[in-house]
Amino acid sequence: MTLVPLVTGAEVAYWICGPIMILAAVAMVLFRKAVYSALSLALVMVNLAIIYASQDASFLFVVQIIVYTGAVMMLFLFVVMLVGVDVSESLVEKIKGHTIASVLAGVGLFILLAVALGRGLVTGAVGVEAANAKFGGNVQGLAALLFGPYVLAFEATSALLITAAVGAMVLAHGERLSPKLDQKARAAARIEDFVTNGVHPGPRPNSGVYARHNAIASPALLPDGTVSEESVSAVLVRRSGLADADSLVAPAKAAFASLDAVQGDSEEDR
Amino acid sequence: MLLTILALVPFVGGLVVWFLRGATSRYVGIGVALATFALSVVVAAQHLGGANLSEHHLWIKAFGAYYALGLDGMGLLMVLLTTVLVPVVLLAEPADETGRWGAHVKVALVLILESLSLYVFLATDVLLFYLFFEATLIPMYFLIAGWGGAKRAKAAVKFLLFSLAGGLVMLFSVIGVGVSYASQGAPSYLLEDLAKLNVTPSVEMLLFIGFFVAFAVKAPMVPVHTWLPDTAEQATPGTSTLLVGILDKIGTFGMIRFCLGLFPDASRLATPVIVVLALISILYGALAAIGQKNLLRLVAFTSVSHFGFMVLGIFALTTQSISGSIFYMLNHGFSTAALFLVVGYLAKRRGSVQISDFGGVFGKAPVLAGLLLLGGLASLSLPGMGSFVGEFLVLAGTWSRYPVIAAIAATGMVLAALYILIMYQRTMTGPVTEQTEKHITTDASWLERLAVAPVIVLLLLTGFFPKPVLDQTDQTAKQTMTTMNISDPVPAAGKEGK
Amino acid sequence: MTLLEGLTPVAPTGLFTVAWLMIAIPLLSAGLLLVLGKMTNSFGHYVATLAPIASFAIAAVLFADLLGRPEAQRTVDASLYTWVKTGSWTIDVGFLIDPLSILFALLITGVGSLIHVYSIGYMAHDPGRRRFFAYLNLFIAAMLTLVLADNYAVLFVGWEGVGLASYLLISFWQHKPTAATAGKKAFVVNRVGDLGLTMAIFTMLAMFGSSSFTAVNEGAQHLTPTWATLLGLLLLLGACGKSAQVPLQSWLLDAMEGPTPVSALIHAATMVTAGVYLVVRSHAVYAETPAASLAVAIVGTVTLLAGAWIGTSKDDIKKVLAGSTMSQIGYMMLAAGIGPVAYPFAIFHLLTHGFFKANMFLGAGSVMHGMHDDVNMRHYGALAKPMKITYYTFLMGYLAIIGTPFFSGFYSKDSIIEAAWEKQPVLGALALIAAGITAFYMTRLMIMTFWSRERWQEGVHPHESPAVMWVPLVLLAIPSVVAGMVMNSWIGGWLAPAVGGEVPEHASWVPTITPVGLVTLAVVIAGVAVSYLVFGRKAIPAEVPYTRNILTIAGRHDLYGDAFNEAVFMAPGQALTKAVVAIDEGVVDGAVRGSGTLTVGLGAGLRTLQNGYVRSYGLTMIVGVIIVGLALVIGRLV
Amino acid sequence: MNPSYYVILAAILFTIGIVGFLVRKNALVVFMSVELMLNSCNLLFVTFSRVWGNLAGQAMSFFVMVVAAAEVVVGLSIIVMIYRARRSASVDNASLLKF
Repeated sequence: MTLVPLVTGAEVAYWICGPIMILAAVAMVLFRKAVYSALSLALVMVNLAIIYASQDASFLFVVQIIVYTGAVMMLFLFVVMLVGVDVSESLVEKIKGHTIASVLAGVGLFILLAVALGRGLVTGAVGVEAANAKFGGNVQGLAALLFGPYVLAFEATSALLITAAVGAMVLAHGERLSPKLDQKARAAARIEDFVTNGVHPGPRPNSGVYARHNAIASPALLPDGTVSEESVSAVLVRRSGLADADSLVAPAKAAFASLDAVQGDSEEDR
Repeated sequence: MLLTILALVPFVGGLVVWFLRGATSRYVGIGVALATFALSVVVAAQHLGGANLSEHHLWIKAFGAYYALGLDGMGLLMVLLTTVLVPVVLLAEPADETGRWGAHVKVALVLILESLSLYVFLATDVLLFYLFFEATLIPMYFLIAGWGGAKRAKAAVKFLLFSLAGGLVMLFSVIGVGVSYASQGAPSYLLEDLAKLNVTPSVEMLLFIGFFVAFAVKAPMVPVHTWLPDTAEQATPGTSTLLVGILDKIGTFGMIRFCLGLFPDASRLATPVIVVLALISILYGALAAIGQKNLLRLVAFTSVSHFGFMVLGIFALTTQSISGSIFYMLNHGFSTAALFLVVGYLAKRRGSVQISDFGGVFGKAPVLAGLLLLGGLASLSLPGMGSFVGEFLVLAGTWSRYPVIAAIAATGMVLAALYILIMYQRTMTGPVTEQTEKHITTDASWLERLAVAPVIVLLLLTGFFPKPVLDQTDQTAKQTMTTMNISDPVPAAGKEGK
Repeated sequence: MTLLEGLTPVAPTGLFTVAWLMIAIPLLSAGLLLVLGKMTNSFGHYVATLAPIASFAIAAVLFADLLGRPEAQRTVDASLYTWVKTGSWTIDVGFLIDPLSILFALLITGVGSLIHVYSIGYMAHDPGRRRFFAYLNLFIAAMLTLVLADNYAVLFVGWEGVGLASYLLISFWQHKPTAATAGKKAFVVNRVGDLGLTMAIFTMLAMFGSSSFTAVNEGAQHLTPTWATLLGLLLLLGACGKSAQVPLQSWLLDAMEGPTPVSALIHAATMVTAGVYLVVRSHAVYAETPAASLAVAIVGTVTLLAGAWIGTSKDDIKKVLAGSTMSQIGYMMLAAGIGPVAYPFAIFHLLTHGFFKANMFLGAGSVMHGMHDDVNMRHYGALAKPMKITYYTFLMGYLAIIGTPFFSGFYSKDSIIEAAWEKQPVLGALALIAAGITAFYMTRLMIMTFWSRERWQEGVHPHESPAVMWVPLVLLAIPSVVAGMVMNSWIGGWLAPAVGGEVPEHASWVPTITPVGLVTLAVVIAGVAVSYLVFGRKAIPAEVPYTRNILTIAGRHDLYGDAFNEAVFMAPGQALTKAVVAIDEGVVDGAVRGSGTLTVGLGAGLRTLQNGYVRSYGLTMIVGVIIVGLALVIGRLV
Repeated sequence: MNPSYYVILAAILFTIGIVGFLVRKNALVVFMSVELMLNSCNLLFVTFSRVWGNLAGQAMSFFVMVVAAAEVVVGLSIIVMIYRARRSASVDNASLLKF
């Protein structure tokens, strides 16, 4: 089978895809939201695939799109969804001068790479046509390599993938950090708390029930007539203070008083 | 083979003890230590009978390192010192369950330490020596860190850092020696080969300094002595006994065997400096001992002073002084053991080693007081005690070469009387104090007496009949003098004079 | 030279081969008593008393043997075994039995036996009696080693051994802080002296390659004058320490804290005279060095005056006797310093002094026994009546020490004064004056103790001591009286070969009347008279009277010897000690800790780089990559 | 086409990846930056494969992809786990690895 170039003219591909890749990569770094970053990266990868193709690496072109862009990047997106799409980063830099230093380091590294790689460069390229042709195509050529000299490494990667899959399952599987407390244990803990801290082991008193009020914000009265603060949720107390028990009782008292008065009258009548 | 067996018996015993528990571990440990002692007596008998016990196997070909063991007079004495002190220490110290690890671990560590020390004294290959020289630090570190005072962990680290720093400097020299020798022919680390080493004076001096620094840290010389008081204060008295009695001897042992044996010219050049350093050690250690408030620290400082004497004797470079030094090494092991162990007995009762916490102990425990006095008298080199013969020969030998130095060093004898007797007076004599009445309720038990007895008996025996020991020390001393190509000063006004 | 003839030792025969038993028996007894402990509580003191008696028996037999020998064969060297052999040095444990050492052995074992017997009574109620006897035996063994040794190294073993025994016995009642301190002081001061002796031995080993008396005697004449003088001075330092001579005198007075038998045996009769023995033994060295000899004589004279001076002002009976001991030993040292002529006199006085001073010390012990252990003479008085035997025996000692004609001290002391007068007139004159002072303070002691009126404290009922105590007193009083007469005609000739002296011409029990002798007698009588005039005619105050007399004040303070030591040695020594401890903790260990702190600080600084942010670590890594890459690139470029 | 263009492009992408890795705090974006760097390396492999006419470079590139896939799987599950535990995906929050 003869190789059909998917893109004609590597230069066209380079000059179109190259700038897009750089822009997309920069965008990936700069986007605040992870989703956008992921999509930018996907863009970079697709463009990279095109450049692979332009360099006669048709197998990698396919793999790059299917595996990388298709699988890996989708995994990223899933995780982004899991972790929270709208989680945006804090803009405050905690490490002093870190951004500037990072950028400087990046520039330094770029210069270093440029110099180092530049010195080792050759101007011309042999091209892989001959190599591809040797076994009858790019895929066949790679296959000959993978199942020939690199077969051990290839097998090792299979083990690696299995391990990774198992590892991912194990890691993602949520596990209790502590054993579940049963009723017995809870009761014991409550008594323990009572013994050591003197906390009342039983349930708290209910809220008060008055003639006109039975809301949970109304405090209960203890037998001696004092207010039981326990009976009202601490949150409610903090928000609006303890309701005045006297005012709550007042209507009932007034009613009793009027009843007494009525009864008194009738006794007098008798 | 006998030497290897001797050195390995305690090691194997230590490993076995590691897996035992309770009282059994202690009994087995003491049994192993006694068996080792018996074996060492056999070794001594064979050696004195003229048998050549040395062993020789190639170990690392590329370096020329050998598994080579051998005995000479000094080595034999050090081996015996080790095999005597270990059972004594095991006997004297009760099973200590208050430590970080179980009591059986301590016994095991002591036995392993014994094995490694024996290797140090037996090795006739410099690399092998260095290996065990450093290896002894491991059990010793854990012995210090595991049992004793509250700040023992700190003390253990200090000990380790000092020793490692010294050992590191020595490593440079060990490598240097090997490399220099290899550049002259087939590589070898054998002592007998290295003695033929031929290097420029400046290189020799550097190599010498490397060895000397390590040994000076070991045999605590001022100013690299500060680890010893701290360690002795925190470690248990038994551990201190092993540390000062055996491990520190490696320092002086090494000076004779390696510094003088391998670098005669450099040693000669360095003599004035080292003699003065030794002198400083003697006086400084003694003065510091007088001023101590803690019994264990005091004993440690007396050792600094005594090691000063030993180093002085070694570098005075006369047969008598070197011989005396070796003799002193042996007896110092016994005398410090007596002191440390008795202080340990006291500490066990009183729960403190501050001098001010005692007073009038004699009234409650005369035997304990008597034992402390005996140890003290050995420490101040009373004639009749072995330590006297050592100190006397060191000073007499030094006098024949450097009268002024010897005269100054001799004042250490007066200071020794002061630090021992002041300590004895403050702790043992006077009216029985309230604290003493409360805590010192029992006198020395039979077991305690039994543990110290061999040490005292040996001190007296070597004091009255030192000749058999001196024959051994003389052998090494004469050999050293031959290697150094140096001869004793001739009596100026003897019969030969005119 | 006749000097050396006597010192060619002959091989031991017969009993001489077991001469070492003299030492071994008491040593063994001491060891048994100490090791067996409480088991021997009931009978230990008898065993211990038998030990010196056995040694005395051996010594007596040997002495008799020597007496029967011709002069040239009286020096027997019984070598036991090789003690130290290293390099070219060989030191044997050997015993030299010669006219000098046998006399010492007799004195030590004889007086020692009596004092053991006395102690049975004196220490009867002491809970530590067994220990006391063990120490006494130890002392006897050490002292015999000292005098019988045939070389200086073994002598030194005995020398330090008696120091140890002295230490143990002075601080025997260790529960008394004063006793413990006194013991320690004695040991330390003695050690200073020992320093001299050890250095002398070092010198001998370096110079002669041996420390045996024979080698030293032979080699001494080859010494350069400087070394000879140095050797002489070093030996003198040793002698000063043991014999409590100025400037190392301060321990002796404090040593009276020990039980009285100890004071009698060790601090009067035997150990303190070891210094004299040492000087006399080293006669060959001193023969080479007039300077060192003169130093010995001067030290002796200064001490004899100082001791007498102290004796005049003390109220403690034992301290008066101690001062007197110092003074008498001063006489011996003076004699030893004069030279060969006076060596026999030094030994002669040593022996007589051993008798009468032991007698008086035991007498003082007997008095104390009767006075509830009170030592203050101001609380005594009129004891002649209740304690008759003690009084009469003490009187014999008194008459002997002041030099009453025909008593023992008369012969020995007068000989010394005469010899000094002849050779060193100035020192002789001073010695003569001191004889007067001796008479003065001893008369004062007699007046305050036995005569005058009673000033007893309440509840004290003086009584005579039991027979076990007074029998030794009587046995010691006899030689105090007659020893002089017996030995005067004989000792010079007997000792001459051993000490290198010349046989004196006038040698008879009848004292030769010389001008100096007469003057001495006059001075003594004057001393007694003055003492009587001062103390005898009016009542003795029971309290220490106030005085402006500078001499008395100085005497009461031991001539400020302790103050001097305190100011010159102790205070700077303590300051030095403190400084060393401070330096050790601050500077030396401080430097160590400082380097530790520095490392920790450096680490603390560097660890802020470990801020926990992965990005930061990443940056560090990238920078590292850049650096490595740069290095590679530059490497390629270059 | 001259291979050096591709090399420069790869270097630029790598540098952007580095900077992104260093400055971003969101663990996911950091991870993406790492992927970017891997990709830039792959580009170099492919380029040099063409330069030398040898398919081994492309094979390496393939291996890199496999490893990257494995790494992404494990890495992302770790991120998920951290997010579960801490409710945050910021790398700055996981800053316990310090003194």
